[in-house]
Amino acid sequence: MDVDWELIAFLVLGAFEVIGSILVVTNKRMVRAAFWLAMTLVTIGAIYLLFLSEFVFLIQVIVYAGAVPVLFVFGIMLTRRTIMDEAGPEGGP
Amino acid sequence: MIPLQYELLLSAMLLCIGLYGVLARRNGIIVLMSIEIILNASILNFVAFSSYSGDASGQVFALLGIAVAAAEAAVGLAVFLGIYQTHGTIELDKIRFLKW
Amino acid sequence: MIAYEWVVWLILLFPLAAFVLIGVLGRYLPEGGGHVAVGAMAGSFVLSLYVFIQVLQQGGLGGAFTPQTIEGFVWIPSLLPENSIKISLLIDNLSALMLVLVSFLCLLIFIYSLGYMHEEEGKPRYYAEVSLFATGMLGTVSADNFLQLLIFWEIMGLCSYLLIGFWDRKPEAAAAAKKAFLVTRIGDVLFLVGVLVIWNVFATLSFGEIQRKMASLYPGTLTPQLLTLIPLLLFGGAVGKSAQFPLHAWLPDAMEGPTTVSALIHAATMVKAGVYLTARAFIFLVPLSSAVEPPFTAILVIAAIGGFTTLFAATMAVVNFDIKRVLAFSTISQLAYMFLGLGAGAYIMATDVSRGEAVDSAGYSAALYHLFNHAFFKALLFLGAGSVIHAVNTNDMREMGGLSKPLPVTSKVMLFGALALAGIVPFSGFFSKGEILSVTFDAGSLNSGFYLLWALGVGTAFLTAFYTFRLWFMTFRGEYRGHQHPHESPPVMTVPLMILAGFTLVSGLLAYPMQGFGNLVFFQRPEAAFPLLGVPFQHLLLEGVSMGVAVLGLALAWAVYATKRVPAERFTASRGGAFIHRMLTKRYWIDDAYDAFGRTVVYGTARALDWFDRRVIDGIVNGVGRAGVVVATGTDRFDRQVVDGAVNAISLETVRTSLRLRQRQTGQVQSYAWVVVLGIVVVIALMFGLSFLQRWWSGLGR
Amino acid sequence: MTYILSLLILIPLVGAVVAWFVGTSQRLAKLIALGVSLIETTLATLLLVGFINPGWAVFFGAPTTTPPPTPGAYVPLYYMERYSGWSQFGFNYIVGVDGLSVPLIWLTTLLTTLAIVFHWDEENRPRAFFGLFLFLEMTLVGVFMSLDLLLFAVFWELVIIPMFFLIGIWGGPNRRYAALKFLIFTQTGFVIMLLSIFALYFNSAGVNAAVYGTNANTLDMTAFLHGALRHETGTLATYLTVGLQIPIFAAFLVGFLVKLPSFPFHTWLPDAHVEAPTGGSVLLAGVLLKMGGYGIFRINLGILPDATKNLWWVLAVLGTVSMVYAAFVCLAQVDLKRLIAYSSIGHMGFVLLGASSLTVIGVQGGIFQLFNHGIITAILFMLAGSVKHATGTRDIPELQGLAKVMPQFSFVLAIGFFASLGLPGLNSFWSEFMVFVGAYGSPNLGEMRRLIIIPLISIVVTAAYYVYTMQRILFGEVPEKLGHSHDLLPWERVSYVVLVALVFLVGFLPFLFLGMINTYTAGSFPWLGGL
Repeated sequence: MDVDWELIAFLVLGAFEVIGSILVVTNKRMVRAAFWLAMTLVTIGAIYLLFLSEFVFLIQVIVYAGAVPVLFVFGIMLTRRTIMDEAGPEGGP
Repeated sequence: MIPLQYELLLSAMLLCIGLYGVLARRNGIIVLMSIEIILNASILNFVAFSSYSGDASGQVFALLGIAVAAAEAAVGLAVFLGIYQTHGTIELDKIRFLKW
Repeated sequence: MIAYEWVVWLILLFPLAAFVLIGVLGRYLPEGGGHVAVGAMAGSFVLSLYVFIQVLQQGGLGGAFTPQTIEGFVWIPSLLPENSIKISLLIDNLSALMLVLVSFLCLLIFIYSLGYMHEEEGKPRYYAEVSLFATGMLGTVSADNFLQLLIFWEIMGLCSYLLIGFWDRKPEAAAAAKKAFLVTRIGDVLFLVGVLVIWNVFATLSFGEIQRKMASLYPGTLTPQLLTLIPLLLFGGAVGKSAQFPLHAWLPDAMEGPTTVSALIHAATMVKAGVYLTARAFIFLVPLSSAVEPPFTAILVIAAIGGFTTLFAATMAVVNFDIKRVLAFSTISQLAYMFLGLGAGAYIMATDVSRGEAVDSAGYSAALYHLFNHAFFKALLFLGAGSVIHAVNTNDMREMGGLSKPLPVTSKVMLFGALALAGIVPFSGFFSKGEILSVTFDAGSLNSGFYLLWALGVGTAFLTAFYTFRLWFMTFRGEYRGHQHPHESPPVMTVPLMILAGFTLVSGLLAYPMQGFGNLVFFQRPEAAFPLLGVPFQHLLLEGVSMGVAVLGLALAWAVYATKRVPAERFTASRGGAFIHRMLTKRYWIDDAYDAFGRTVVYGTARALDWFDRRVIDGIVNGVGRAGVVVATGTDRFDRQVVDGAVNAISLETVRTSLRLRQRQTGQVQSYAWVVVLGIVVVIALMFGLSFLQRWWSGLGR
Repeated sequence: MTYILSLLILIPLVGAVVAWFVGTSQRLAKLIALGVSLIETTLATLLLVGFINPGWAVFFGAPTTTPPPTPGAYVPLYYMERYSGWSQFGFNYIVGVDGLSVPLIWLTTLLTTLAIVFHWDEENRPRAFFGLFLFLEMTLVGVFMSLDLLLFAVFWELVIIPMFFLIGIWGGPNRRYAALKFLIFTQTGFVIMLLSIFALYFNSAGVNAAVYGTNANTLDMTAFLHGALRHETGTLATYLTVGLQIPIFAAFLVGFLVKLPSFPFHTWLPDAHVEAPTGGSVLLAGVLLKMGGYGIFRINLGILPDATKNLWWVLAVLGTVSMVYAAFVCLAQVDLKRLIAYSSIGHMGFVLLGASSLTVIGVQGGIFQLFNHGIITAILFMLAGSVKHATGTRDIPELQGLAKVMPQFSFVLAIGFFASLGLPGLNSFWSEFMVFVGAYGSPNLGEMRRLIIIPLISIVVTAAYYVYTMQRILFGEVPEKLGHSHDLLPWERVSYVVLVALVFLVGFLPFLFLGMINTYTAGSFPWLGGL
């Protein structure tokens, strides 16, 4: 039996992806959410690599994985007095 | 070769997760993050179809989408910063500008 | 050829310059610029004499002076140069003679005016206007074409109008001026039509050109009807200007102007322009080519109007008591003689031409001879009357009488004039009047209608002598009936009178040294108007008859007014006599009829049209406007209630609905996002559902 | 100085703005207005002189005989500026003058100056008053210059605006009614005329192609003028068909007849004149009416010759009726100004009659009548203003014996009246004479030419009402209340001197103006008949 490594890699990465994004939207702590977001973005970049689109992967890593989460962190930092606290009115974590 | 159905399934799942974030979370920044996820779902589609059809224009669109997403994130954050400075909060249920 | 032909222009320009100078600076000139006017006129006279002598020298007696045109500038340009209308002067025998005559009379009368007008206000105006008048008259007689003639003719009409109305405070003067202008204007319009017709037929207006083109255009472009029509239209102008029936009514009223004006314009010069024009119209009446049938109808009309008017006007002169009006009626009558002579002469000449015989221009010469003589003696009579009026301050002969003692010079010169007018040998009127009558009698052998006209002429000769001496006896004989202290006029007035009196004696005899007046006016062949000498016995007899009736008339006047042996009341007492007297005093009611016509028909039409304009046309306009307002009100109501109502209802309902919908608007982004998502779901569901349905349907169809 | 034409349009416009904004006092406003209008008149005079004799042309060079774009076609003396081809739909800025428009342009500038001088003592809102005069001048000059249909229409429409305000603000007691009537009449005429402009536009491609080689719709009047000219001389086979020309002709004619005005459309004129201030009347009668005549010659005869050959009788009948009708109505008038207004209607009838004759001399006479009537009627309306100013009334029955009290006034009045009734030796005689010659010699009439006697009636009646009026106004004893009426004011005298001098000048030397008119007529209408 010929093992389809590509498929396996895709399934693994897809799982990471789904779990990571669920964590993003459900996490009470925003900074963590931002980190999980960075993770999902890198993961999805890897999936692009599977689809033989290395240039898009590069851009994805540079723009998304690098810049956007940093941007979000700055956003969080500027809208919270304390960065690590989760002080949302949603009632804590 | 990864079957297209798998890829579409993944994309749909990401879309739904993002949609949940947009609709359910009240924190504006989280909403923005969810939007990023939705965008990534669609970009994934572009890339996948490009790969299957052997046409490079899907990748071009993907690049465009990335650029727009980045810009959109920046603008969105700026808007929330502005709102925060005027209203002291970015909780979406407290922001009622749209109510006339 | 005239040496120094620019001199001819100066004849016109002198009085024109005087007009401008007096018009602008008259107030600052001594005697209101009278001396300037006299000086200018003297210059014109000298130059006219110069031209006349040259014409005589070159033409010689009985020889031909080639008519010469002195070119001026173009008035109406045209792409074809020969169709342009130019101002240019024509010098031939007739115009040269007229220039001398006019400038001489103007000169004398201007000099006389210095005395007569001395105490008047508005002298600058007077002298400016008479100078302009002199320009007009000189221009008229020297015009080279009909249009130019018409222009100067109308300038004269304007001056006549202004001078009749010289005493602007007198309402009668204003009315008379208006009447004169309008009545002559009717004639002028006919003249204008004549000019239009000539232009369209001949493509030129110059006398010489017309004569040259005549034969080639007949009977194609120039139909016989047109050939009859053209001289009649021109004669229409002459009728107006020379106050012939039926346009005679203005001349007696024109006596409201100063007496000098009456003498100059309404006796000696302007009214003669009609005769002059008719003489110029001889190029149509007597075409000088046997190929052209002469317009005998037109000739007969001219002669008939002349013959009729002569008696018609003379009868009215008999009953008038205004010294100037008597003379005015007499002027009309004498002018009519001239037309009669022209008509009869033209008839004879035209017959000669159509028969191919030598042309006998006796009638033409005689008429112009009478014009020449009449200018002198009528000017003399008017100026004499002016002298009388100056002395007694009234026009009414009933307030005069016995004036020969205080006014010795005036009475003598008036006697000269009266004798000339009555036609007593050897005074000038005798020669020319007798000539006209004998020509008329001659024409009778060609058309028996002329015998009747001759009879009218003879009757007029009788009446002329009668009313002339009635005037003289009533004025200078008997007892003074007025209340003034009459005294003789100053020399500045009497000297011109004496000069004129000399001319009344001489001008008739002038024909002898010239071997006939025809040599002077020279139409085509020099047929002498050669009084009394070398003429057939029949002519002597005819002239004897005309003088005989004149003597009879004189005798009757002497009997009635000088000795009062036959009182006039005997005539007016009878019923028929009273009616005739009344009819004559009322001038055959013609003036009344004209007034009534003007008041009712013309002014009535004007009022009616004015009413029409205000009520009907403007009414329609305003009605349309009002209808517009009504429609506007209606649409306004419709707009407010129906259209606006609908609009308002819609908007009200919208507001109500939106108020309800507003509650659904939470203002929260996420609730909107929910709607968006739901919408997407619905769209997707529809798409899938529809495609499913379609597949299902096609599956069914298969 | 090839921009002379645009300059002539621009100067009064600038002057109007300056007078309006800078004229802080009455004195300043009128000085500015006078200065600007004097400059304008000087320029127009220089232009005119070049037309009278090309050798006398200074500054602008002699007028050319053939405009640049069309070789072959003979178009008389011409100045032209054209900026075309920049519009998608065929609108061009083309201004040009020739023997038809130059006299009218000169008349416009002259009368504007004199009207400003005449109103030297205007106290009521002088800034707006003098500004409007200059604005009016600009629009009038524009109308006479435009050689593009749309430009023509724009200026035509603009003319109404200042006139409306001049009547409506500075007018007499019934001014609102008069202004409104004026506006509605002319506006209606304009709208009907506009239909024709559209019709011409949508049928212009063929003409444009034939003349200028551009197969596109155009509003360029010169294309039509040349097209018509070449069509009539036989070098251009296809032009607007007769069936098309006739409705266009008719609609244009309505617009022009209202402006002229001719018989059934005339009732706005007396009201407008009676209410308008003197200067307004002067320009209204002196120049505005001429727009109608100008349009008839420029467009109806120039662009639509075939229709003119078919419909000449309309012009003839309306002209004749106007002349006779207006003459009679004048006889019944009491208000001096109303009388003069009606006399204008009659005199414009001559223009129609001349145009209808379709002879060179008749058309020339009609054009010349436009110019002459402009001068004379200006005098007459000024006189009406003077007499109102001096005695406080214009009613003829209340005036009497003015010859004694106001000798200068009486002198001018006599000259004006005699000129107006066509006394030979004064200017109007020439044009009337030429019109009659043309009408009588018209090849259309044939045997009917004897009908010429009908318009000739109007000459006698015209003489009658003028002489009758003079008898009533000038003669007689002076009534008590008129005893202290002052004679002409100094600035009024200036206006009269200029105009009276012009009456005599044109009367004695008509060829000064007839030369260019003749060149224009013979060159533009070679198809006319007659001598």
